[in-house]
Amino acid sequence: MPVITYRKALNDALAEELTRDENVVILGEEVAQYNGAYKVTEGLWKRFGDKRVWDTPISEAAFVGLGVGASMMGLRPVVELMFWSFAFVAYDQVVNNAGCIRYMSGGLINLPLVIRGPANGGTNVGATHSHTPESILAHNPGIKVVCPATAYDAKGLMKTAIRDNDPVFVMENTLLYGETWEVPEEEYLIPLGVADVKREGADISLIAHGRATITSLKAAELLAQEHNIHAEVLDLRSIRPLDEDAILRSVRKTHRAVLVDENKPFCAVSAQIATIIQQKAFDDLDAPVLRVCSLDAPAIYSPRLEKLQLPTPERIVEKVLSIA
Amino acid sequence: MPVITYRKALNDALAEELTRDENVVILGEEVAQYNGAYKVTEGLWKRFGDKRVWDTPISEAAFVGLGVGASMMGLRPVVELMFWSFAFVAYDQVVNNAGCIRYMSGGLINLPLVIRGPANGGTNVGATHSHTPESILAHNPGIKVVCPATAYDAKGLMKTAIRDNDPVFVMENTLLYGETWEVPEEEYLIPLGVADVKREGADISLIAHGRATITSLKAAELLAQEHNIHAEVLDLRSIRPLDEDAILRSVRKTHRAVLVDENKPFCAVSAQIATIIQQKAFDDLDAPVLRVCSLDAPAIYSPRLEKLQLPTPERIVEKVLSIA
Amino acid sequence: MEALLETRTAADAAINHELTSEKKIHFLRQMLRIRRFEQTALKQYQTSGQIGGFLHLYSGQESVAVGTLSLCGEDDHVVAGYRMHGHALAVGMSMNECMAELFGRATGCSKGKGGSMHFFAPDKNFWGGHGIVGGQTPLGLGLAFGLKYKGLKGCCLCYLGDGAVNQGAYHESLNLAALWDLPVIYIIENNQYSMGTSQDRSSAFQKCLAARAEAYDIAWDHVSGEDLYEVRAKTWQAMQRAHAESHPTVLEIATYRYYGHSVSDANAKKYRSPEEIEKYRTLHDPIQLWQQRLMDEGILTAAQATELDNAAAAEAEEAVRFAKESPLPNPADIFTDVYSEVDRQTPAGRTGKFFFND
Amino acid sequence: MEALLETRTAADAAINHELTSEKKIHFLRQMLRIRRFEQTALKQYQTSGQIGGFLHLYSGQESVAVGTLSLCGEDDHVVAGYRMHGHALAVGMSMNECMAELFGRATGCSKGKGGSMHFFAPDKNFWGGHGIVGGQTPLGLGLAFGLKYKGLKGCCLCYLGDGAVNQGAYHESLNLAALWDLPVIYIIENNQYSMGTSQDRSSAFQKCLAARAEAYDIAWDHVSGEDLYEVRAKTWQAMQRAHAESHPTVLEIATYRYYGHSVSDANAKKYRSPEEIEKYRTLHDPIQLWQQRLMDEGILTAAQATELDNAAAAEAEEAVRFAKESPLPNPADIFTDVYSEVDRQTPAGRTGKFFFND
Ligand SMILES: Cc1ncc(C[n+]2csc(CCOP(=O)(O)OP(=O)(O)O)c2C)c(N)n1
Ligand SMILES: Cc1ncc(C[n+]2csc(CCOP(=O)(O)OP(=O)(O)O)c2C)c(N)n1
Ligand SMILES: [Mg+2]
Ligand SMILES: [Mg+2]
Repeated sequence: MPVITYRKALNDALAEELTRDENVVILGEEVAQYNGAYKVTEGLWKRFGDKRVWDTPISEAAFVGLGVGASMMGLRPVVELMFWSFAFVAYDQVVNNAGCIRYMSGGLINLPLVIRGPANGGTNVGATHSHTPESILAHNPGIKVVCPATAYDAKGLMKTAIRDNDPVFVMENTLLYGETWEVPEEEYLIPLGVADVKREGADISLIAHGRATITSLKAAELLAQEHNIHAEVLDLRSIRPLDEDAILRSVRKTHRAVLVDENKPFCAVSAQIATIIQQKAFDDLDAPVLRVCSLDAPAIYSPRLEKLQLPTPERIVEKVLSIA
Repeated sequence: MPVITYRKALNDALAEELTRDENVVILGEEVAQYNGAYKVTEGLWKRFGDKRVWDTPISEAAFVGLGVGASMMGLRPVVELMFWSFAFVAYDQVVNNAGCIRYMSGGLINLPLVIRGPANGGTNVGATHSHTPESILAHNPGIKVVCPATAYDAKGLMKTAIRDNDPVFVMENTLLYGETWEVPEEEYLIPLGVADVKREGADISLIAHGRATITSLKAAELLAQEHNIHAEVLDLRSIRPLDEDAILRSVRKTHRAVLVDENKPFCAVSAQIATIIQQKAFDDLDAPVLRVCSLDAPAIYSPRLEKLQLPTPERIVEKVLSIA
Repeated sequence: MEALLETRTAADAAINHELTSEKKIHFLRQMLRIRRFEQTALKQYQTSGQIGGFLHLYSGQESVAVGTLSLCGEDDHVVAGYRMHGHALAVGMSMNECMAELFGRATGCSKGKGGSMHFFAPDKNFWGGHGIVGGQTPLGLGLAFGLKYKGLKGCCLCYLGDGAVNQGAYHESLNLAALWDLPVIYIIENNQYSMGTSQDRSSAFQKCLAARAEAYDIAWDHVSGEDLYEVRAKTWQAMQRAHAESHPTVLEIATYRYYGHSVSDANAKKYRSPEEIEKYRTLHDPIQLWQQRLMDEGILTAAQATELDNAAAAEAEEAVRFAKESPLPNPADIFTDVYSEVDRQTPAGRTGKFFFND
Repeated sequence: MEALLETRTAADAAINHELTSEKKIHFLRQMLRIRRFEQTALKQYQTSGQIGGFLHLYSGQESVAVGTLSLCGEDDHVVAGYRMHGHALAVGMSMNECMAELFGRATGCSKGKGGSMHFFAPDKNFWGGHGIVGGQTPLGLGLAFGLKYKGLKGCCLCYLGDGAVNQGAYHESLNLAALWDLPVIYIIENNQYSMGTSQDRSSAFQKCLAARAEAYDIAWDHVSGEDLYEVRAKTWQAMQRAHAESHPTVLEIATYRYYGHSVSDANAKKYRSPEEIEKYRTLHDPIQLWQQRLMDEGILTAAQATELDNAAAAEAEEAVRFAKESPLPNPADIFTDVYSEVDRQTPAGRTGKFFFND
């Protein structure tokens, strides 16, 4: 199987969907002539032209809202936010217009819209550029959120997101763009709402999403080699819809869970998962559900410190050992 | 003790602090000449004049940011959002400028800013006007959030918020503005981060904030009268800082908890509380922590239906009976 | 760019010249229907206890919606703010579905989920009804973008208030409209107040609010809302520019609202003097003026006018009856219309958990 | 309002006329210090592996920060975007604290918490350093509001880029500045590009970006960044208007950046031709031009100029040494500077739980 980067997987997904459906249109800052700030849209403007790939001014509220309006007209806009953090200058458009219009119209309107871009800390760009808004966005019924952790997932989820008839927010990760994974040449789709066991294990469940999955896999390796603890790593992939069955299945098998989450802890995705587990697998649990989140402060700039602020394999191991 | 409305309590708090400290200044849409859309600022413009009470254009990003900038200069702005929902057009100013500047400056800057306004559903104004953003805002380290449930708490918390040297977001409730409680004439302050046992009980803990506290009290009454179950009602009052000790104290006493929360459930405040309880009082729990949240859809307009969408005493009772 | 050249007199403009008497009378009928619909809704709000939330009345502004929307063809689209009962009726929505919406009924245009601020009729190219001030302005861009993308010769009429012009999203939209040559027409309905704040206390400007368009090199015009002919003539110029050249325009239409900001506006007669309101009601009412004009033109009698008005009132009463007899949504309906895939129970809508109460 | 009247020649303007030779040479020194600081930082970015994130270089734009900020008195305040190393040094921050910040050290101006985009020095009236495009523009309003509230005769200089003008917050700020007569001066540093997008592809306008101010009845001017005298003369006019009349102004200063948008701008020589960059570097460099001017005025020799440059380079090298020898923040420092009350361990800072990892 070819081994390609996460970036290339996304690029392929966009190219395939642009080819398949003439209603797909790409919008965002620097996505066309510049090839994308992080090169996810590389070559698309050259290949698909001015009509399909649009460079916008630095006006997120206007161009996100434009995407929502265009989706009402039957287009399938894929709007890039150079960083998901910049959603905050377009938050009304994102939450109210993308998230509520279908409901307020009594279902008369579909909004087949994708908003995508990186949503991660760890690149030393400071607090305002390092938000991980999957929790606060998935908070809103009407919105779908996915956080692919690998190139394979990124491609399959992006293609599904573009074909979905609801607004889907795809949270990518700049630290993963250059990482490589096997990705088949044949077309495939990954449904939203299906988690993926990235490593099987019987002793404890590590439940994560996005890059925290990769960190969890490293921790699982350490646990196996150094502590003979066999951790299962469950990658949520999709935050909303959520694969609750997979979560419960894993916990009912292992009886212990540590949730790994690059969100800040208060009301994080992992808080929602912990709540579900303790509610629905109460009698299966041999220990409290614990969490490893980003350290609870705005993202620090200092490169060596920011490394420590995100979940590390070491912190995961330590947390696991405290209950296993 | 005088019995006054929640609205009047807030109004008194503002008037007292305007009198006490000449750096306190009030800004917002219709707060001055119109006396406030919900009359919380009634009479203040007349009494304190143009310099202290300012009507703004409908430019939330500009006037919230103005408040942040003015707080850098040592003023203590109290910015009204006519609805907290409108924070979404100023979200960058609220989260990044109010929430992150202190950190990014390495502590060189204090931001003694209050943002206040109603943050509730239940008034049939539709999905975009009915957000309860306490969870998504308290998600951010650097921000403080309080949700007073009574006139007494509203006054004491507001006065403390204005004197606090960090940004404090006060979430009020239009459904409570006209409700009355006893409020002493003497000056008092309520510290942030201290929960309040609004009703004692030994059988189960109902943990809530804002108007959900009032609903919980009604449910506790029903439980006592109809089911001989004695519920303790703990009002968080402050979401961040959070009175974790009070939560654990109550649960360690009752061994059961139902969390009542007008938030939509996904990553709600109650998800954070449930996570804490199961983690820190794991062995004290005789049953899973359950939640009663708003029904998980955008706020419906239809008046009779929206009543059902918020937590009701009946839904709380039912949930309690399922584990007690 | 200069203000648009005015046709010598608005009534002579080709777009008005070609109007049949029936058409002209129809405009009167539409304005009366809007007025009666709202008066009836107001009474119901105050007496029935079955309408909740806000009710932003359009009374006094009817010529704007009826005049501008009378020009729309198959590929012209519309999006508005929360004061849009007039636009909804003018695009052809029925009083029944609108009144039922106010009553929160399942037969409402939005199944009782949207309320007064959120009427929608995509089948009539009407995309709402939006409660967040200025939030609809980027949607207008998107509708215009969609038209251009599909190669259709239409435009989008996007309405906003004189207070809404100070929202950032509107300004971002103007720049993008100009930069990409999108066929969107922003129509500022300047009723002089945003809630209790007069235009002078909310906006800094030189000539008028529409003239801010010059900052983006966008054409603009100032229009009297008193004269339906002028509304049509000047709007048509903008629409032609959009259809033929795909250029945006900003129109400012001077108008007035008779009632408070919303029904619960306790200060409605404080920030404006009762005399001011009375002056507009008696001397500047667009319906009366149009009615008089049609009588002057000899195509309408007083009796006919009364008949139209009575019919409008009866239609509104009938709509109340329809609404009251209509069922409420079921509690289970709270969870429909959230996700399209779930509603249609597609495989995507059956995979994973979407709702989190249990 | 008309563009401001120009003083006959900028050098003759009173504010320049009164300058001592020492002052003029000091401006050169400041510009050279900025240039050398950044060249050194760039080299360290590329070689030391100890600087992370973005590094937005100001090279080519030095005359803007140095010229405008040379006019500030005790009650004039400053807030800027993320491309603000020049402003930081011009207000008097030391190279050491700035370089240490880039290296993420505890001795950095923001203790290593802010990085390249977030330098602060409130003691020097410098309020950052802000990474969100346009996000600083309402802060500028607030600083000006604070000044006016306190009755101080100061103003706020608020800097932004040619791309930032299309953010909604900026437009909202202009309206409010005009409406409330706030002494804020928005300075658009027009370097012709926002990342890889030329001004023509990002903004629609008539005369120039600053002229959009007319929409709000705000005075504006267009300034050549090549001429420090002109920068000072025209900025001083705006500052006088702010000080004396509490009126806002929008200034647009034409300038150019030599490097890419940030260090990692792979396309820096694609969206602009190498010839264009070369032309600006050789014919329009504000430092060279100022140096030549001082030599023409007979107050500077080539040897002196070299000496200043060498001193600047040495200072920058010394700052690198300082930074590298400085300690990193401790892991526990991640949790300080979040809440003022917690840092000071006041009763408020000791009540309740603030952090939620455990
Ligand atoms: C972003 C936002 N801020 C505030 C409000 C509250 N609000 C609703 S209407 C209104 C006044 C708008 O005035 P204008 O634009 O002139 O329209 P009009 O009501 O006169 O039709 C305000 C402040 C809102 N809905 N959205
Ligand atoms: C709201 C927001 N959108 C996008 C960005 C990413 N971004 C940072 S700088 C920049 C270009 C800004 O150009 P300009 O305003 O001309 O300033 P210059 O870089 O030329 O100094 C962009 C798009 C951001 N930081 N914030
Ligand atoms: Mg108005
Ligand atoms: Mg630029």
